[in-house]
Amino acid sequence: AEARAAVASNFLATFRMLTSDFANKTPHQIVIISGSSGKLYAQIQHGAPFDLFFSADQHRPELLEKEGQAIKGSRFPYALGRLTLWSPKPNFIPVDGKTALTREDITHLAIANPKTAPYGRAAEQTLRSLGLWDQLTPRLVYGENIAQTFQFVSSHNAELGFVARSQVAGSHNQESGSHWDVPPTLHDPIVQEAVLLHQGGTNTAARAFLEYITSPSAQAIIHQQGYGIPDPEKTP
Amino acid sequence: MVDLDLGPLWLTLQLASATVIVLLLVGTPIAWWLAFTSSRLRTIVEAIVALPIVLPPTVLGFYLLIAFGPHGLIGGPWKDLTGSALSFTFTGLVLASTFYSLPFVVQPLHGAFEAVGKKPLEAAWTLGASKLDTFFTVASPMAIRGYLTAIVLGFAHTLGEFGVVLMVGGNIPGHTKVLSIAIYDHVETLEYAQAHMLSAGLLLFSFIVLLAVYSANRRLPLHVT
Amino acid sequence: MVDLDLGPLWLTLQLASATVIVLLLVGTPIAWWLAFTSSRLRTIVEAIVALPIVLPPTVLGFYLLIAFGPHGLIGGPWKDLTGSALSFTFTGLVLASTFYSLPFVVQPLHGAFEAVGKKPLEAAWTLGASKLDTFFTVASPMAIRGYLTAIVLGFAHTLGEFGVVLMVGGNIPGHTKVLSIAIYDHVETLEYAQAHMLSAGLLLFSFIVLLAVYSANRRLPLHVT
Amino acid sequence: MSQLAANFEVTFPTFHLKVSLAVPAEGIIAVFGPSGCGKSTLLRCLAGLERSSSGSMVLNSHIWQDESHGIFVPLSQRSIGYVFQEPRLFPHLNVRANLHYGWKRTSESTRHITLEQVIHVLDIERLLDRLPQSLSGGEQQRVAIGRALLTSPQLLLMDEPLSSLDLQRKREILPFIRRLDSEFHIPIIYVSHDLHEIIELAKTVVLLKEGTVVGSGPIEEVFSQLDLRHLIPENHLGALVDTTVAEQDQKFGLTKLAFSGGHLHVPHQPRQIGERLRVQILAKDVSIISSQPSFQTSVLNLLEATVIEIGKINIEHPFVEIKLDIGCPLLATITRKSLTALQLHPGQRVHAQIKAVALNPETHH
Amino acid sequence: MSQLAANFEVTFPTFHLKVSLAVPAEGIIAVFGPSGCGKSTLLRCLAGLERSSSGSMVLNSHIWQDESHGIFVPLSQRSIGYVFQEPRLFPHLNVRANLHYGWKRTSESTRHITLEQVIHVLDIERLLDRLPQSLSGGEQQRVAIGRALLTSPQLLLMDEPLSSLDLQRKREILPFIRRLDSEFHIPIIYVSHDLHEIIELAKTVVLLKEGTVVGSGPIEEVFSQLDLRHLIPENHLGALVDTTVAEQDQKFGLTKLAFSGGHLHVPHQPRQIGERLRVQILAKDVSIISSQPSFQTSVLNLLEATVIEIGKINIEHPFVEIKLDIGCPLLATITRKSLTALQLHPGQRVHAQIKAVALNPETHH
Ligand SMILES: Nc1ncnc2c1ncn2[C@@H]1O[C@H](COP(=O)(O)OP(=O)(O)OP(=O)(O)O)[C@@H](O)[C@H]1O
Ligand SMILES: Nc1ncnc2c1ncn2[C@@H]1O[C@H](COP(=O)(O)OP(=O)(O)OP(=O)(O)O)[C@@H](O)[C@H]1O
Ligand SMILES: [Mg+2]
Ligand SMILES: [Mg+2]
Repeated sequence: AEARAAVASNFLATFRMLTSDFANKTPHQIVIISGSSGKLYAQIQHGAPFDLFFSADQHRPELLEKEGQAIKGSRFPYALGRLTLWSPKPNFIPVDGKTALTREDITHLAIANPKTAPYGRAAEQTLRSLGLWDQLTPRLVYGENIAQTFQFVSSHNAELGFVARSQVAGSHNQESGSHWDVPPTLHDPIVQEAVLLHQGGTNTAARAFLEYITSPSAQAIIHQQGYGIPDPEKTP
Repeated sequence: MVDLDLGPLWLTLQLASATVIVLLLVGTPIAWWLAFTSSRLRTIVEAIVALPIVLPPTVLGFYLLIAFGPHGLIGGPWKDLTGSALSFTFTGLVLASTFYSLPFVVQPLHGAFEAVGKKPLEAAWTLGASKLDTFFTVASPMAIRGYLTAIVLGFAHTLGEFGVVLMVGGNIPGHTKVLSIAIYDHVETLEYAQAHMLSAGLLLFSFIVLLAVYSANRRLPLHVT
Repeated sequence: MVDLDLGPLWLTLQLASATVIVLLLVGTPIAWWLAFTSSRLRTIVEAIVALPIVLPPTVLGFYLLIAFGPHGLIGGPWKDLTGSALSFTFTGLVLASTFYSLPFVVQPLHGAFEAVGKKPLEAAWTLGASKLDTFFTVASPMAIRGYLTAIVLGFAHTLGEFGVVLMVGGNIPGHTKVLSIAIYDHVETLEYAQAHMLSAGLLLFSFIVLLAVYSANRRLPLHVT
Repeated sequence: MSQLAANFEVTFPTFHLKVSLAVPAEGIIAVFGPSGCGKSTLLRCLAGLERSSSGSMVLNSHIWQDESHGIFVPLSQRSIGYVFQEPRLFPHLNVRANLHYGWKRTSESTRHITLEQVIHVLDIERLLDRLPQSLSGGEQQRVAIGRALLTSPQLLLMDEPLSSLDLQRKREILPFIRRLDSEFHIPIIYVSHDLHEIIELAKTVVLLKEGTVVGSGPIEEVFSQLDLRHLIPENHLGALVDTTVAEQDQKFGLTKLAFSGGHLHVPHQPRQIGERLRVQILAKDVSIISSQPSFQTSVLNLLEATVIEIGKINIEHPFVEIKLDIGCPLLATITRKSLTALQLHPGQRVHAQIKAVALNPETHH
Repeated sequence: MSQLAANFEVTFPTFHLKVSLAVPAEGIIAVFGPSGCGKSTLLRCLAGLERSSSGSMVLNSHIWQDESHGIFVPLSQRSIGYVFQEPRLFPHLNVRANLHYGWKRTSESTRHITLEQVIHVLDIERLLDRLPQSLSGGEQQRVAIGRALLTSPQLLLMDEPLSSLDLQRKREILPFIRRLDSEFHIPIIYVSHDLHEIIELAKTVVLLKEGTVVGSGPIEEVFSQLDLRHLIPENHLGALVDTTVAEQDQKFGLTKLAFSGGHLHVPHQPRQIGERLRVQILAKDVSIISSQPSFQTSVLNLLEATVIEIGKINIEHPFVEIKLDIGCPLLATITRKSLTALQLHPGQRVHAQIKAVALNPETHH
């Protein structure tokens, strides 16, 4: 069978690997629809023919569940976002990220839009935890999502930025440069949740994929791409 | 080796062609009316036609999504009539693109029809041509540059269009996932090689088409004298 | 109560105005050349001018970001010349918008200049007007509808533009965060009330401006006869 | 008899046209009047391009417009040919396609006028593949005439069609236009400023002034109406005489015409004996001699005449018009000095001397 | 003496213009020739609108174009007025603004012609606030003339400027055009198909045929050149006679002109005694009488003459041209019948009879 999965763009690359692995292991196919979580949410609200929704946050799956668009109890975290401070220049970031952030020669520090992107919110929290927020605000540039934030930095328009570790560590990219993995303690966890949508309730492929996603081989891929594996205990 | 999916390309070409055809069918009578009416409504219609493009595409797409939805202003009656939904379908995309690109077609045509003026039409009428005949044999060939502009802007804009399409179409591979979204996805997932290739292909293709169109037009008689 | 930040509105108006001015300054000579040249390069330039819009705005923005970067094709020399970067600045936004909206200005102007033709220009020359004088006193007033279309499309498109601006501007509040991004953000964060308000405001404002522009134009002499 | 009856009322901000016409729909109907008097507007009304709430227009049995009964036949069904004041060729079509445009839209059964005829008469063969923009003014005008002719219309409206053509061309085209009615029964409404042309062509004239018809009817009547003289330049004042061809003088290349008062010699006309001809004798070409001369003169046409009326003598004007009777009316313009020398008075018997070369013979039927 | 010298060569796909001109830059220089012969193209060359790699154009001391020395003065600095064949008014400007357009761009010191004059002569006062599109054909043409005049140019090019005007208007405008040279020293190149106009206006004629000049020079020479006769319609053939005003006959409203062969009576001319006048006597207005008549005639101008030359006798043509000497050359057209009756032969003494009203006096200096 075939199922349609709506996936937040930031997870798209990893998700592609998961679906092809899934297709190899099962007779099912997953059709990928990517977009920003907000957009996908609005589409689902207005009758988009999707079976699964892999959001970049917790909030929207929760809302969908409440509004009755998703199947109650199907919601679960599938990955934890990891924030990384990254610069394409080698040695720009020493082992301690804070010293890099206080460098004088920074004109722009790229973060994702804290309002719309979970990675942005985490970046803001990190800067606040480090006590650098007020000092750095004038130098901030905001990517609409984490991909754009990465592009700001990779094109050298910003000297450094808070990107997703998946973008730096992912097998797709052998970007050189220097980075500092932000300790998860500096921000709220970036929990990415998935939910089974109403339409997918009877879809065998959708259900099979949800099962697959918690399997060790899937978790290995997710981990390998730079995401944390959520603690199953915390699943609501 | 980069791996390219050409499905979105065909879909895009289909969408752009269908949209341009609908745009011309819808835009021509509006432009004609605007050019030759003396109604007081003219300025209002003129303003309304230009309005869609002031909204960010995604936002416009958002509103269209609501309107096209099964309970929406347009989607509701549409469903009653045709039995199928508008949003997340190719038809819906064509409609949305048409709506969004309408000013790019209406405005150049309006200008071109005004430049043609009444005189050649009057001449054609006295030669036994009906109004429709006159339109096809005199007005539209004389407005050829307006049509060229309209088609190029309409087509190119639909090719590159993105926000509205993404929103209304739902990015469903094979159905509504057009080239612009595919490129966007590649950029988003940092697959720059694929993005570059698709972009270069799109640019090259467009360039060749445009070159062909323009040099064909150049060989047409209607030119500055 | 919804809480609205009007900063992006002023910024947007500034950006759109600046862009339209630059567009007219850049677009007019290109359109003029296209309308009156007999050079073989014409079709090529015509095609190139129309190219930017075939790319998805975000993708174009991505390439512009690279070009505007400190090591980019444009950003590099710009930095050497002015000492400051192009990306994430208002100037950069204006440049990017100009690039993206150029066809919306060049094409209608090209059509309008062709419709004016050489005859009125020749008449003006024999009356002692220099070429520049003729341009301002004969060609451009006669091409008024082309200018109207160009300004409306250019302005409105810059208002609604989004992808390029988002990419090149960096969405810095007060500097490069324009209205379209603000509305987009509201939609993304499910703040629909704010999004509706801003959109309605933008539409209303645009509608009033357009209405004023069109009815002013209607009272101008140059009309169908 | 076929008849054209029309009523129109059009109001522009600074101009008002109110016309009521009833003229025989035969031959060439000239519309004459100063610039801005409404000639083109009248033609536009006749064609249905200008529509007024109270207009009507009936040609023979065709009711093309009768607003009081809500009738307004669309232009494309009217079979009216229109040569506009400016050529209005289609810029995107070459000359051939311009000519074909109306022709293709005319049903085969009504195509009386052929492409070959038109191309030949207008001498536009070598222009066929050209685009209108590259044609000279006169070339464009000729193509525009051809295009209208090729619809073989039931009524032809021509707005100064020959204004930018040289005399030679006019001479080639005028006879063709004249033949349109006799051969194809196409009446023509013909606007022209050229009195030569009008005299040569027209059977009927409509004199317009400031939007109203100040005179209309057969040309000979209108042109000798005293109160309309101010509209007709002096040197076009003259009498029209109906004649029949009496004799062909091959030796001297002359044709002898008989009329109610005797004979006139005119340059050779290729006509049958007995054929009817109307000639115009301009007043300025008539001299008055007090008695039969005894000497030889190169003046062939010397006719007995009676002075009927002596025109108004104006102290500021050196000329006087004399109306003579030579079996039909004849006008002569002489100087006041001659008037005194000859001591002319009504009833006096004189001789009228007409130069043969000044005759301007014309067919009208 | 001021001089206009120009050389141009222009090639169109189906037309080639190769013109070499050298004419006195005085008065009105008429360009005459059939439709499509290159008149408008020549004017465009003179204005600098059509540029050829080998062109040159010198007016008096102004070198406006000399391609061999790389000189090409931009149009806007040339001070050339151009009345195009079509009006070309600016559609976005009302009549007043159209008139002002060139006037504003003329330096005050060279503004010889005033707005009031132009508005008055062309009678366009009531059109001033109108837009060109709402004007009639003739009204547009008048505004176009006015617009060009108001630049007070050093050379005025007029391409059939009066073609859509009625005779009355022409009569009002022609004297003004004629005065442009005498009062403001503006030579005019004047394209017209109307020989009346040309004869009335021109001092010099340029005859064009298929892109080449086939004759140019003073009008009296060109018009009596035998080999050019086919270009000049018969009824415009005639002699030009230089005269001086000898006497004003107030009583009869006549002016008596003296010339080398005697006197001519013409309608009253508002001239000073002794002033020079050139008159044209058309061949068709001259009759030949074998001997001095003993009777009274309305013909005032009866002059002794000697037959100089008898024109070619053509069996297909009823007329013969006779060249007479009346102290200056005079042409007469008579019928072959009269020729036989009078038994004319060179050297014969005859009388030439000229109708006063046929005279067409003209100022040229
Ligand atoms: N742009 C052009 N391209 C090709 N041929 C042209 C062009 N302009 C003029 N011609 C041709 O050159 C010839 C001369 O044209 P021109 O306009 O000078 O004639 P003209 O003497 O003014 O005639 P008219 O009295 O009819 O106005 C014509 O045969 C015309 O068709
Ligand atoms: N569209 C219009 N709006 C206002 N006035 C007009 C319009 N068309 C014509 N007129 C006026 O109506 C009058 C008659 O115009 P029309 O064109 O009928 O004159 P015409 O007799 O053809 O003159 P001409 O011999 O100069 O062509 C003119 O005074 C003109 O200015
Ligand atoms: Mg007219
Ligand atoms: Mg010409």
